[in-house]
Formats: sequence, C-alpha cells, structure tokens
Amino acid sequence: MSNPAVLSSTIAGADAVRGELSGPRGPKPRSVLSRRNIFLYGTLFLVAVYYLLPLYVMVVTSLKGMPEIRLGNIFSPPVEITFEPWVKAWSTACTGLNCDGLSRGFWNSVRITVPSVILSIALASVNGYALANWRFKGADIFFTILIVGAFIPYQVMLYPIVIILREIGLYGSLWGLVLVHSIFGMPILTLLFRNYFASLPDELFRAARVDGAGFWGIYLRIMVPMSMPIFVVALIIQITGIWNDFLFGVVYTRPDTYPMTVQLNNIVNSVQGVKEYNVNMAATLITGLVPLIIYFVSGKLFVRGIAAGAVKG
Amino acid sequence: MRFKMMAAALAASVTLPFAGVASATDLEVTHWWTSGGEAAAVAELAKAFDATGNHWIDGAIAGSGGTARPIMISRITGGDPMGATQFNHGRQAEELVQAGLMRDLTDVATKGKWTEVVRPKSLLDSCTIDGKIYCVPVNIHSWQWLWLSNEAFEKAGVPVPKNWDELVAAAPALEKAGIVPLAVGGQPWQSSGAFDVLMAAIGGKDTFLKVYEAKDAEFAAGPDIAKVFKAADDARKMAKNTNVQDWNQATNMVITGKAAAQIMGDWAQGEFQVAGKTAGKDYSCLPGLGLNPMIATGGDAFYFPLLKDEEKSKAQGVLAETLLDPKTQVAFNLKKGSLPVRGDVDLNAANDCMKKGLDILAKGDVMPWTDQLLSQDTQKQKEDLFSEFFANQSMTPEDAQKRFADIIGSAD
Amino acid sequence: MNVANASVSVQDLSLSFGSVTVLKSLNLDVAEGEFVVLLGPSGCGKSTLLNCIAGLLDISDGRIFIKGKNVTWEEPADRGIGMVFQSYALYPQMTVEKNLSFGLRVAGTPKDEIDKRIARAAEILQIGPLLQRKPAALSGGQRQRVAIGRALVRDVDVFLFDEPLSNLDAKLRSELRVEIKRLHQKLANTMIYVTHDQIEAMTLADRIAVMRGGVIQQFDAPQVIYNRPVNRFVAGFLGSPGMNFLDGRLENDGGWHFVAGELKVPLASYDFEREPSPGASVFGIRPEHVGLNSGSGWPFTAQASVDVVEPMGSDTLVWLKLADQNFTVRVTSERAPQSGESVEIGFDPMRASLFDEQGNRL
Amino acid sequence: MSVSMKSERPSRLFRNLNAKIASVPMILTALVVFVGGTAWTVLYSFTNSRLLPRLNFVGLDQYYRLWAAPRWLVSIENLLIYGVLSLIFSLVIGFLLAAMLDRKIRFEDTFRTIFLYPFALSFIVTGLVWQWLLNPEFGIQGVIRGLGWESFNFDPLYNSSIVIYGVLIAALWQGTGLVMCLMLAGLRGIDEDIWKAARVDGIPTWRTYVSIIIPMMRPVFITTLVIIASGIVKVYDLVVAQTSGGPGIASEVPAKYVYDYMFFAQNLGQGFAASTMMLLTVVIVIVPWAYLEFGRRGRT
Repeated sequence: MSNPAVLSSTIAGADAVRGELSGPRGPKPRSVLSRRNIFLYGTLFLVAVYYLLPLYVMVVTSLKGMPEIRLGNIFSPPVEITFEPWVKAWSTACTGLNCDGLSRGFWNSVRITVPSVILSIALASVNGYALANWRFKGADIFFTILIVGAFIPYQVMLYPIVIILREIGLYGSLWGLVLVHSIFGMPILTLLFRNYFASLPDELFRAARVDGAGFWGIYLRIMVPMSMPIFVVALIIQITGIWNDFLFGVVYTRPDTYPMTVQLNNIVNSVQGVKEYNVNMAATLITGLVPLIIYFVSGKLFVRGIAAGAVKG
Repeated sequence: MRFKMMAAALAASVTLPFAGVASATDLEVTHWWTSGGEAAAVAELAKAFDATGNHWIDGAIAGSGGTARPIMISRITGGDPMGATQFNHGRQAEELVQAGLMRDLTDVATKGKWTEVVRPKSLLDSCTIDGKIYCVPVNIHSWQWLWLSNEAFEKAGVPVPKNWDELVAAAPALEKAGIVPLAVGGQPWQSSGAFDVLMAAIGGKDTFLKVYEAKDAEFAAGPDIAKVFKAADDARKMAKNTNVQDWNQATNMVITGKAAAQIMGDWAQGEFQVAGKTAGKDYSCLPGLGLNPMIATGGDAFYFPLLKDEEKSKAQGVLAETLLDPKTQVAFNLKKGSLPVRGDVDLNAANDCMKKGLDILAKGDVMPWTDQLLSQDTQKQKEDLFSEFFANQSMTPEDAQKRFADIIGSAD
Repeated sequence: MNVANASVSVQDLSLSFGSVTVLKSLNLDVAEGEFVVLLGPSGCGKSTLLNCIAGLLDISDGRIFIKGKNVTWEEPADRGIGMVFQSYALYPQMTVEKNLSFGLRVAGTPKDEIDKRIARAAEILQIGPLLQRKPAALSGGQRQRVAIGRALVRDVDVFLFDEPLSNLDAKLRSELRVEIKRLHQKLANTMIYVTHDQIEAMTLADRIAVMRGGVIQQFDAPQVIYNRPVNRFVAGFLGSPGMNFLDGRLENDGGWHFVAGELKVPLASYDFEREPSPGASVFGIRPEHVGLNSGSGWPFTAQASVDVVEPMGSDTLVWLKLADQNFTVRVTSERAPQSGESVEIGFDPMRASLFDEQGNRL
Repeated sequence: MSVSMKSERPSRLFRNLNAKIASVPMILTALVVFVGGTAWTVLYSFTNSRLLPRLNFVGLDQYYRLWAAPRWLVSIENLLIYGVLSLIFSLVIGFLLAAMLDRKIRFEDTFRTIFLYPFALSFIVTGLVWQWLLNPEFGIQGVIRGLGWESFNFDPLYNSSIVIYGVLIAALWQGTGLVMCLMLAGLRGIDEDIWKAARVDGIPTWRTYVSIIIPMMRPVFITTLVIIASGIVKVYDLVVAQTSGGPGIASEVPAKYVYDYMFFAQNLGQGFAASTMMLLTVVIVIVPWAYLEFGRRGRT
C-alpha cells in the first residue's frame, strides 16, 4: 500500500523532477530593498568573494610574468598580460628529462577517465538497481560493508590492491587502474543510485515485471531512461574524481600512462631554483579545466539530479 | 595573435607524444631527480645510455624519495618492474633483494673490475648482499657542508665565518640586517639531516658511530650528545624565519642572499651552479661545518629489478656498465655537484668546493652515513622528532634528547 | 470448487516478512469469468494477496493456480495475468503506444500482431487519438485507461486491478467504474479487483472477499455480505453510514429477546445461524432498514430522542439516542424531525444481524 | 487434487539469479577488497613487516609503539579538531547558504555555481592555492601589511598552534559547495504546503527551519554526513599539498601517518597498525549506524 503523496508524483521521473524543481520553496522575501534583503544579498556577495578569491588569484597570477609576481601583490591585476606561463605549463615545463609539460598527461587522463567513468557508473547503477528493486538475502550486508568501505583511507588499501592486481595480472595496465577507480567509486555511487531507484515508484517496476521484462530488460528499458538526472550526477562526480586523482594514477600505472595530475605534481613540486608561481598556477588551471568546465556548464543539472532522489534516504 | 600562437603550440604538443617510437631496447629508469641541477645530471646519464644504441625512458617522479619510493616498490612487488631505479644505497632495497626481486650484477661487476675501481670500497659493500653485488653506486654525496652567502655577510658587515661557531656568533648581526642566519626548509629530512651533520661536526666520527652504528642509547642520552642538542637549539633559533618547504628553496635563499647559510649536502652545489654562481666568489662552503672535515659516503645507486625479457636484461647490463664509465662519471657528477665513485677519473673541471671534497676523499677521511647505518623506519622517527624540534620552539633540547635516546634505543 | 475449473485458486497461502505474518494460510477460489473484489481497510493484506497472485511477491507457503496450472513459482509474465496499478505505472519515457506494446515487444510478438492488438485495445478504451502522446501529457482518467489497455493487449485470462481508481476524483471515479463494469461484461475475463471503497466493491463485484489482518472474513455475493455479514467487522465495514450496533444481552423468556436497558426486541422472526445461548450480544441493524414516525406496520417500534440531524441532499441522517446508545436512521428529507424531538422508530428484526461476544454472527 | 504439482519451490540460490549475478562485482568488492584487504591489513599489523609483508608475528608491539609516538597522538588530535569543526562548519555553512539560495533570490544560478566550483578542483590544487594565499610574505598577510597595517598577523600555515585551522579554511572552501547542493536539493524536496502551514501558524522563519524543515531533511543530512565524514577520515592530499604536515608535525593527520610509515619509513607493520586503529574507529562508529540505516530497512 503505497503512500499517495509519492504516487501522485509518479507519472514520470522527468515529471517528478520538474515538479520538485519548480523553484525555490522558502518563504517569500519582502520588498526589494528591505533590510532583510540587503543582509541576504550582502552575505551572499561576501561569501561569493571568499569563494572566488582563489580562482581570481590563480587566473591573475598565471597571466603575470615572474618579475611582476615578485614585486606586486597577489591580488593586483596583471600590468602586462602574458600567456607565456600557460604555454610553458602545457608544452614545455619539465619533469626530469621530459619537457613536454602537461600535454602528454592530458590524453592519458582522457584515456583513463573515459573507461573508468563508464565502468564505474555501469557497475554502481546496476548495484543500486539490484539493491533497490531485487533485494535478495544478504544484499544488505554487502551494501553495509560497501558503505563502511567508503570510509577506508585509500592509503590503507594501496598495498592489498597491489597484491590483488598482481594476482589477476592487471598490475600496471590501464585496465588495472580502471578497475581500481571502479572499486573505489562504488560505495558512494551505489548509495546514490540505490537511493534514486528506491525513490522511483515501485509500481513501475512491478508493471514491467508483469509485462514480462526481466532483470536486465527492466534496467535497460525502464530504469535507465528514467534516471538521466542521477546519471548526470554520477557522471559529474566521477569525471571530477577520476580526473583529479593522483594517488591511484601514480601507483597503479607506469610513466607512459601517467595522468595529468602526476605531471602537475611534477611541475609544481620539481622546483628549479625559484618557484615559478605563474607556471604553477597555469598548470593548476589547465589541469582543473575539464572538471571546472563541466561544473560551470552542468551545475544546474547537478543540483537537479541530486534533488531528484539521490538524497532521499 | 597571442591566442593563435598558443593554440598552435597546444596543437603541436598534443600530437607529439604519439610521434616518436624508438627501435632499440627501451629501458625505463625511475628516479626522483627533478630539481634543476639534478635533471641536468640525469640528462648526462641518459645521453650516455642512448649513445650505446639503447633508449633511456625517463620515469622521473617529483617530490623526493618519499613520494617516489612507494611507487617504485609497488611496481617491483606488483610484478611490473621498471628497467632500473634509483635508491639511496644502503638499506632501502635490502628486502627487495632478499625477496629475489632484484638482479644480481656480480657478472657485470667482475667484468668491469668494480672492486678495484670503486672508491671508497664501502660504497660497493653497501651494494653487496651475501657476496653478490646488486647495485651500481653512481656518486658520493656527503651531507656535511655549510653553504654560505658571501653577499649576505657583506651586507651584515661581518666576515664570512670559518666554522659553525663563528656563524652562531654572527647571527645577531645578520638578523639585524634582515637576513635569516640559517635556512632550514620545512621538509622533515632537512632538519634531521642537519642534526646529523651537527653531530658529526661537533662530536666527531667516533661519537657519530657510537650513536648510529653501535646504537648506544645511554651514550645518546649523555652529555656529549647534549652538546649537539645545544647546537641544534642554536640552529633552530637561527632558522626560525625560514618559511620555505623545499631544500632548494632554502638553498635559493642563500643564493639570493636572503639567508646567510644552509646546512645541506653537496647536491646544493648544483643549484649554485645552475644559478650561475661561482664557488669562493659568490658563495663559500665549509665541509664538516669547518670543524671536522669528513666526507660521508652516502649517495645514490641504481638497482636493477629482475626482468624476464632477455633483451632488456642485456640492456640493464649495458646501463650498469655505462653508469660506471669514467666519462659518464665525470659528466654526471659535475652537474650533480657530487663526487665520482671512482678514483681514476680526471676532475679538473671541478670547482673549489668539489676539490675540497676530493681532497678529503683522497686523504681517506670518510665515514658511513645514516642511510647505511639506520633503517628507514628509524630515520623516519628521527625525522618526526627533528621536524617537530625545529618547528616548535617550546620543545626543550632536553626533552628532545630524551626522545632521541629512546629512538636510538629501539633502533635496528 | 475444484482447482481445475477455477480460474484462479489460492491454496493455504501464507506470507511473512521476518517475524511479521501478513497473510495467514489463505484460500480463495475465483471462477472463470468472475469479478471478485478484495475489500478491506488499509493494511489488511488485500494488495499483498494480489501481488502474490501476480507473482510480484515470493510467498512463504502455499500454492497458487491459474487456469489449473500451478504458477506458484512462475514469473509474473508467465502467469497469464494483466495488472492495473493505482498509480497507473505508465513508463514515462514511452509514448502510449510504446507503453501498450512493451510487454508484447519483450515477448517478441510479431509487429502486425502487436498493431492489431493495440488497435483493438484503443478502440475498446477509446484512446486511439492518444497513442503518440507521452503519459505526462495525459489526464488522470486517460492514464488509467492506458493502464487498463496495457493489461488488455496482453490478451490474458485474468485481470488484476490494484486500487485502480483511488487516485481519481469522485466524478471520474464513478465514470471509470462503469467503464470497468462494461469492460468486464464485454470481455468476460476473470477479474480480481482490490479496493477499500465499498461502493466500487458493491457495484462491480460478482463476489466480494472482505479481508482483515491477512485473513478473508467473508467471501460471498455483495448482497449476502451486505445483508448477512458473518461478523461484526464485516457488518461495520460495509454500508455508509455504518450499521447500528446496540450492546445488550440475549435472553430467552418464552422466546428469544434482545435486551438493552428498557429496550426489548423480540427475535421470533430472526433467522438464527446457530443455536443461540443467553448472554452478552450485539444487535446490529442498518440505518436504511429503520423507519421513523411511519406509524404502524413495523413488527417492532420504540421511542427515541433526536440528537443531531444531518441533511445529505437526497436523504437525511438522523442521529438518535436509543437506550442511551447512538443510533442512526436514514430517512427521506421531507420526513426529517427536529433535533431534541422525541420520535418513534420501527424496524423488522428479521433484517437485523445478531453477534455474539466475539463478534461472530448468531 | 486434480492437478499435479508442476512447479516446485525453486532453490533459494537461484531465486533472483540475475540480480545475484549482477551483484557479483559488488560482492567481490565488498568481500575481496574491503573485507579481504582489511583482514589482510589487520593480520599484518601484528607482524614486524618492513618493506615487504612478512608473517613474522610480534604481538601488539606495533600498537604499543603507535600509541607512544607523539606524532600519532598529534595526528589523532588534529583529526578530531579538524573532523568536528569541518563537520559542524560544512553542515552549518552549507545549510545556511542553501537556505539563503532557497529564498527566491535573483541570480540563484550564479551564486550556486560560484559556491560549487571549488568542488571541481582536487585537494592538491586546493592545498596549493591556499598555501599561497596564506603565505605570510605575499599572501593575505603580506597584502594587508602592504596596505599599511604593519602589525597585521595572519599566518596559520606557519604557526604550529593554529595550522590545522589553516587547513580547515581550505577544506571548507573546497567542500561546502557540495553540502550546499545537497541541502538545497533537500529543501526543494519539501512540500510547499509545509511553509504555508508554518506561516499560517505564525511560526517565525528560523523556528520553521529548526523545528520543521531540518527534521524533515533527515535523509539528506544522512547522505551528506556519509559523504563529509568519509572525506574527513581520508583527509591526506590536502595536508600534503598545503603544509606537508608542518610546521614540524603540527598538522599531521592519521592517513598521512599510515602512508608515511608504510612507504617512507618502510615499516609496513607500523603503517598497518595505524590503519587498523583508523579502521577500528570507523567500524565502531559507522557499522552500527550503517546497519540500522541501510540494513534493517527495505521490505515495505
């Protein structure tokens, strides 16, 4: 016997989402220039400054020459804009003998991120679906283990994973790294997918079973098409997480497949005389560009997706 | 316009990685030499190896041995070893050898008569386990140097000190001139190393060995070592405004005259060279802090994991030979600022400081260093202690000495 | 009834989740072409039973036969059933046509056959013009029609309805109710229909199974259930306003009487189910079976005072105090008394229901 | 019975077979990686393994040493301070920001994007940027001193007693955006009628939030808590990038202790002992809760 409040929004996943995001729900603010509004916007503005400051400093610094950095303060805009640091960070900064900057790592990062994101989301969404809709005995125990697993520091697992990868012969290969990313992405993603699928009306699932669709049929033809919001969330989280990963990238691959973050670390940490802050900042920005763009473009979808059920326990 | 150029540069560099593929045997060599002087020195090794018709694939991992070592060890134990890898010779790779993961180089060593050419002999001893040779020492690095900025002392109006005590005496004048008397970077190994240098310089070789070789905890708690802690206390007071992390940033403070002195190994010399400074004119160096000139025979070595591939194994042999080749030795060590491991090479090109080192070496005033004497575990505990001691002015030398003695007592 | 000629037969079905037993050793036989309604308050297990029949819940014990075939462990799709859900459960990303054809496509039915069946269903349900729309663009009534259509195209023997009308407003509900009845007459399929709405149950059912606490209380034709409820629960659950219950005693002084305070109802005409015995008992009579100030003609009359009067349009409910207990009477509006008035009520004890202390019919 | 029993109750094992097959990766991950890896770690924490794991048991020696190590104690203390404060601040700030954004304001998208973007950046990047901003010479302190306020003092990264707060500032910058997002999603999921009812009842806004809205958002808080808390226990990259644990050992954290002793000190046994202590804490705190939260539910 389902709760009518839930049922009323069952017409369509998309519909439900639209319903929930029809707009802010808080109390209505008073007139435009009320004291309250000034306080509200003032606070938001100040907080926004705090959040933007580091980005501003990064951008500004990356466009300055070294002499200017040494003299001026970090907040002043560049007197003379130069793209030299960007070019250097991308194509000529050295680590050891390799002086091809971040460019080499960029494509490695792409090659690592794409399959890792696909595999981890595929696994986690199926897990979440099985947990939400096809509960079998013991499933909860595994899920609990998984959630506890989310709290295990990666460093603790480095060594056992080396052994596991060695035993299955994937150590040092791209697929080994993809597997590691999928394993460590599993807890949180499974939680998100499970919560989302559980928030979908159970009757749809039952209707599909009466219609004769099996485990995979329901997943592929009913659940996945209804779950775009949560897939977007998972996509954003995974792309960001995997793109930004350093530890696994450096431990489980070899130098010719090192991701961009390893190169970033090399550039930033291999100090040649003076720290070239402008190059460091440019390198940092270039490395962060992919996830940053994703966030700036899809921030709205992200909130929408989370609102659509990911957080409903 | 600028944008267009940048775009072109970006496009060009994107395509590069897929372009060149070498035909000769590729050997991947991992190391953590990424600073300016270090990278230049590695380039010499790579050049020499490439000249043999093989190809050196550089696997530099920045961030000092601490970041790089776990990766190297994981790869060797994970079954995906590189062709060769840098370790500090000594006890770091001991277990890998015992586990049968490393290649026995005895045949190459016999052919190249290493036992005859490598000097001092203790270097090769560190590479020898159960009578077999497992590594190639490439240089001698000694920690016991005090680097001084002539410009800083000039500015403060005091003469360039001749030893540690004079530096301590000059500290107030330096501070008045806005100069940090002693630069000690925030990385834990720097403070720990500086302390060892102070012990060797103030206490002398026997004291040093009694603590680190005999691991005499009682002695470590005694008055001889208290003197060393007193000196370390001076050092941390002088260093308290350093505010940098990396050793070469600290060195850079000396190069630019922001700091007057630094206790650092001879690799710092590479930084002075890259910066275009001349020994004797722009900077001075005092081996053994001017108190007790000795050379510690620490240093770097290359280890070769056991590989299945015939071709690669052969290339490993070639690399091992190349590393000890007199020409390579000279070229590498000049850039690195370290001393060559063979006595039969011509080092006319060496600068003042290097020559001082060579003289001491020739006299046989050598001693082992902590890398050979202590396990990494003990080293790390020491690093924790001294990084805390240097950062936390409220920790008394007495407390620190007590903890130090405990560490020595449980050391292995 | 024999399993072989029953359309749906449930035998000794039990279902428990952990320590909670939801259905207890339940039996139900539905004849071919019969319209059976499972009726009960929420939590009584009626939807659970339906889901067990559909194969959507794994039962703990017992067996289920459909068309004489043991389907206890068959997949839902292989049981020859179609199901209509309360929330319609239309696949939001598919058009109406795709929704209708999904099951057939899964089963690999040939294209022209699918088209034929959809055309037929669309005609029956008059949803032809909606075929290319998405569910979000349909009204509630249209959605429910599509949901029925989805069961229809499967060409099955048994239709299962899980509270299909509860999400609709009152007007649409009565419209669709008639439509479902018409559909049943036309198709003559077996239909099992879950609802908590007694009007739906009364109007649609050939037989009603009244459930409570996972147990079927009574399974019979609507009129029987209405007029001869087997226990006080069934009696009270059906009818609006509910049956009047008077607490009192059963006494035998030269014939059985029901005594409550000054009230003494002779039970000579009452058709006892079993041999009565004296003691505490409950006397039940439906408000519409009681006359008010209608003069003589009633086998039994009594005086009562009017408490509250509720006009309901076509008729009026009069709340009385009878023997110090609440008592309602339904009368036509023009005969409604004023509150405070003293009135005479009359009824025929033959139409009453007597229950023992445990609430079972006497 | 006129009809023979055709279908017997199938074996439990094959019920939901597809779901079980599909869950194999999850089961393997849970058992082999998490349970197996953990068991392995615990086992070797009783050995004196150095560079390579060896089964040479030494009892509780590694644990005695661990709890005698000043650095471990500092790490624990730091994690406590950092954990409690970052939990409180990210929840409070995240919720306040979300509540502000939920008040039908203009430019909501812009503000939200601004608050969320740091989450796209790695901890390494976060650490580097804030290391720079907090650098006393040319960071915030330097700039303010340059403006004439010579005595202005703000150098958290170079002051042992407050360095952990410097780390906290950076962590909050990076992480509150996500919390805000989750909270905002939760607020949007609350029925508008609740607000109407509260307004009709004359309940002040803050009171509505505290007494009605926040209790209703329990599931959101739980998801958020899992995400934040799992991040806190794991904090490592940020410290490494920002302070390297310094000055001295003032900003060390347990995860870094584990890493350093396993790989720098080549004392796996000690690293494993520290890991085990961390795991134990996690298990004690999380398991009962997780089981209640995720395990016992279901079957509606």
